[in-house]
Amino acid sequence: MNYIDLIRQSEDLVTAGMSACQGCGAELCLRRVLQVAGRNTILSIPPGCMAGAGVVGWNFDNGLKIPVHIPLLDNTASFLSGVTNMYQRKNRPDVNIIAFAGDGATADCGFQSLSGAAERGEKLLYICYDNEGYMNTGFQRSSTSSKGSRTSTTPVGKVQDGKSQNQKYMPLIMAMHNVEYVATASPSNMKDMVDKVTKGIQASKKGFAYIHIFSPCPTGWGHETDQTIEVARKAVKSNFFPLFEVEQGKWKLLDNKNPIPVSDLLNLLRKFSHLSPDDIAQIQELVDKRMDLLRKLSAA
Amino acid sequence: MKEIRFHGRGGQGVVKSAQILVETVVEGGLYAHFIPFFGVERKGSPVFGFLRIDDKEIRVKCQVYHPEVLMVFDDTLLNLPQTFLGLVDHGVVIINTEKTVESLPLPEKPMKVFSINATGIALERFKKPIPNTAMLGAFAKATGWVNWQILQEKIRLAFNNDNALAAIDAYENVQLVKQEEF
Amino acid sequence: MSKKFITPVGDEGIYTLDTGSWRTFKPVMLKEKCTNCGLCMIFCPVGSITGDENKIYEIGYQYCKGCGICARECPTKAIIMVRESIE
Amino acid sequence: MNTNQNRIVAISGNKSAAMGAALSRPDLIAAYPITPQSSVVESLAQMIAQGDLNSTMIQVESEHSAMSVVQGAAVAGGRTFTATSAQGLALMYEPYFRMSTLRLPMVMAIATREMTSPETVWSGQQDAVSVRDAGWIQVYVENNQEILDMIIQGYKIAEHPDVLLPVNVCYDGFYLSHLTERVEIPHQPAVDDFLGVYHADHVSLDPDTPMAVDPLTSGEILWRYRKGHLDAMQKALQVIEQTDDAFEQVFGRRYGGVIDTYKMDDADFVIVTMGATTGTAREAVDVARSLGMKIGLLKVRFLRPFPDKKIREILSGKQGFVVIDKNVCFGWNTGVLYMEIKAAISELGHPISSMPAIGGLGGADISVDQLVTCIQVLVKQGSQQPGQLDTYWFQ
Repeated sequence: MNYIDLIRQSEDLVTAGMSACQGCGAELCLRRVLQVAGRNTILSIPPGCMAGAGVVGWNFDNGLKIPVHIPLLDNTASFLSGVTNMYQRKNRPDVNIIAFAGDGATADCGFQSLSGAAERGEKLLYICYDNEGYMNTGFQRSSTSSKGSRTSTTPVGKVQDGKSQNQKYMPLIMAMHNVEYVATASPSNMKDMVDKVTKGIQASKKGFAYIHIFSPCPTGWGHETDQTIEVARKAVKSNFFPLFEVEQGKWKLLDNKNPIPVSDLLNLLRKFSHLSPDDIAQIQELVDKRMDLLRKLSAA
Repeated sequence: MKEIRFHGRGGQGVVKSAQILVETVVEGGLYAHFIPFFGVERKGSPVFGFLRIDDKEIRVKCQVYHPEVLMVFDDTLLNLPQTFLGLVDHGVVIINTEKTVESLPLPEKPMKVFSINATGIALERFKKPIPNTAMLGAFAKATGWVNWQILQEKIRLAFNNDNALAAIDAYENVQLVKQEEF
Repeated sequence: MSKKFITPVGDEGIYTLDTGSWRTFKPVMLKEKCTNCGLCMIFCPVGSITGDENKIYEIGYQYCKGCGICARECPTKAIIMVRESIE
Repeated sequence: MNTNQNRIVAISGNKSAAMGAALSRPDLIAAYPITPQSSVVESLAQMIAQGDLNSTMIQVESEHSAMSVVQGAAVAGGRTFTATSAQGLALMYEPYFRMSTLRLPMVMAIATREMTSPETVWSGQQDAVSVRDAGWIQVYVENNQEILDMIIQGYKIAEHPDVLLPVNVCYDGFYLSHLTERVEIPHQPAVDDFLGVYHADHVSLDPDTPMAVDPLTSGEILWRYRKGHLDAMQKALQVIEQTDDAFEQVFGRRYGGVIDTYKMDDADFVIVTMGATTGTAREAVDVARSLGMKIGLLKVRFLRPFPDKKIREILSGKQGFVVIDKNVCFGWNTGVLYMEIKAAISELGHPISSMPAIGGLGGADISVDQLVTCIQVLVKQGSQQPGQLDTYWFQ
């Protein structure tokens, strides 16, 4: 089915009114992911923007129309390991077991349990919505914050200039776990995202699946609320956020033959507004190098 | 209650052999327990442990301070100061050695010393210098405290027939080499 | 024993915020320009745009936060943002 | 019940814990190795590998994940088991606290161990007593039989509809975990009958009954959960006694419920113990009595819920008591159990002589002779002055 028809016909399983910012990339992705997954799903959403936005419920109400749990910030993958193993045991492998976690819960304190669950090949789909920082607590840096990014804990001052370290690149790390399925996705490329979530769910019936979603944050990143898709699109078109997938060891990369300069993206975002042309050139170099590596990996 | 202390080295199967003794006693309807001394066991390093045998439930959960029997898995351990510590007068010492009793560094104390070349028997029976099952045979004979038939069975179950044969060899060859002097 | 206060669970209903009151601008669909491509629905973060079985799309205002993504992403510029005013 | 089908074996405390867990037929076991617990999960892995146990075993990458995996399985309706010690328990603390506050019944064995620093791997109870306020039920046992029996009883208590709390079965690292002794293994059908099948109907993650598990809860509501948790703890005191009775009917062994006593009737003085020291102290009581001291023993079996009323009753007519703590209570210059008992007797209405005693830290041995000496000090000083005596250190 055409992806637009699929979304049009699928029930929105998220509460109609949730407390995510105007133009939130994560809210958009959560709704679309669950439309693909359907009601036969158990979701874990660790502390972060989406949990904070009320989708794990408030007092006695649910924020979703499906079962959902807020695990600890650092145990989403291991908690769901227990859930999925019980469902295999109960002979209900049809139930989709999905995590929807931010980058902090994924790449920082949740990294160990994620890596452990991936190594064990637990039958679940782990989705990271990466907004490059701890946005729910006011944009502190995370390990996926991009180099140069201004955050509340890597401020721009007289002697410091935003985040000085490179980003931890989760998708490749997860690919190196040799799991069933790894992909990156962007809300700007919605057909691609719908396809990948579909594949990820299928893969989670056989083993561990991981999808890393680029999730623009107008509040933290400093762009207009209506620019969310544009920011995501420019991230893809500049190779700042390359789209690829690894399906049972088979690599597939969306290669932009004529990428736009990364400055086209950075200029949209206040978190990069302090960068000098030299800084931007450095980021361009990082982006080009990573793309080269991905090309080599997917050429093999 | 009978209290026995084991002295050996990591890799000699001290703990395993003591557990076999406990199994043997328990199967015979009596009570026994073994607490290994909790060091960091490394092959070759000295290890020891505490065995108790009784005809009623053993309540204490602490080390043995006044052993009636010492199981010495290696005559090089005789030089260690802790080996004879607290041994009761007229206690029994069972030593794995190929030396004569005169050449062993024994303290001046009234005791019964049994000698067995357990390592030699092990090498002969199963080509490994692990004296533990032969030491069990020597213990059975020297003390008479365990059911010899059950013990052989337990050794066979835990290891194999060669180990049981090693125990039998030791049972038949253990020598009382020194008794009740001083 | 009452099960109410054992494990905290939410099973009495769906928690819903009045996010419609967040808007300062609201999207208005100019149906004469609309090609019913559905992209506005695809990109709407709050699920306020729905399409019927005839693939006709419509904006609902009850929960629309007024982010403006639909207006910006509409390929035919068929959605405009207009200032909310007190009725 | 055909008790002839029970088996008598000689096994270690860890093996006993594994057997107790296996007999309770958990759906899922998750664990991570740590001294002195490791052989518990090795034994269970062996049973599963041999096809003797039909449980799902998850070999996790940390204790934090071990507790998280069993938490997930418990929310999905499973009966679960894990085991740990010391630093593993400390690493587990975050999901550990959550297990009890989500009211998820399970049993976790703790082979108790001293906490670092100084770096150590040996026995002590500092690890388990440090988490006494994390909402779990905690039982401390005396021998390998009690380990096995209390794991089975633990599930019965944990899953009781009035309780719904996780249970720690705490046994002294090395002194029990590595002790080999006689244990009677109950017949599986008898255990199956005793435990029944666990159905979680207060919480579940299931698409058939969608609910949010742990939604945001504000302060004006949250206190009700805490109050319910405290109430469940108090109800557990009763359930523990009932379970001990029911266990005796089927298996012929009883432990006295929340506490046990020895030679207490005519005693003027009392030695209070928790865990494996109890057995050694029973011997010491016999020795001290042969020396003319009228001493009895109080074994505290449950630290949580704390059996304050029973303890108060036992101690009310006595002249004095000593509490043997294999742990310390920082800030009080005593051990933890001493402080708990002191709080329990605060309503006695008359002064009573009491002596905190600390020993067995980092695996240090506590012998019969040492305990007799300690009792002698209690009797001498306690006869002279009421109130709290100086802390006695086993050296």
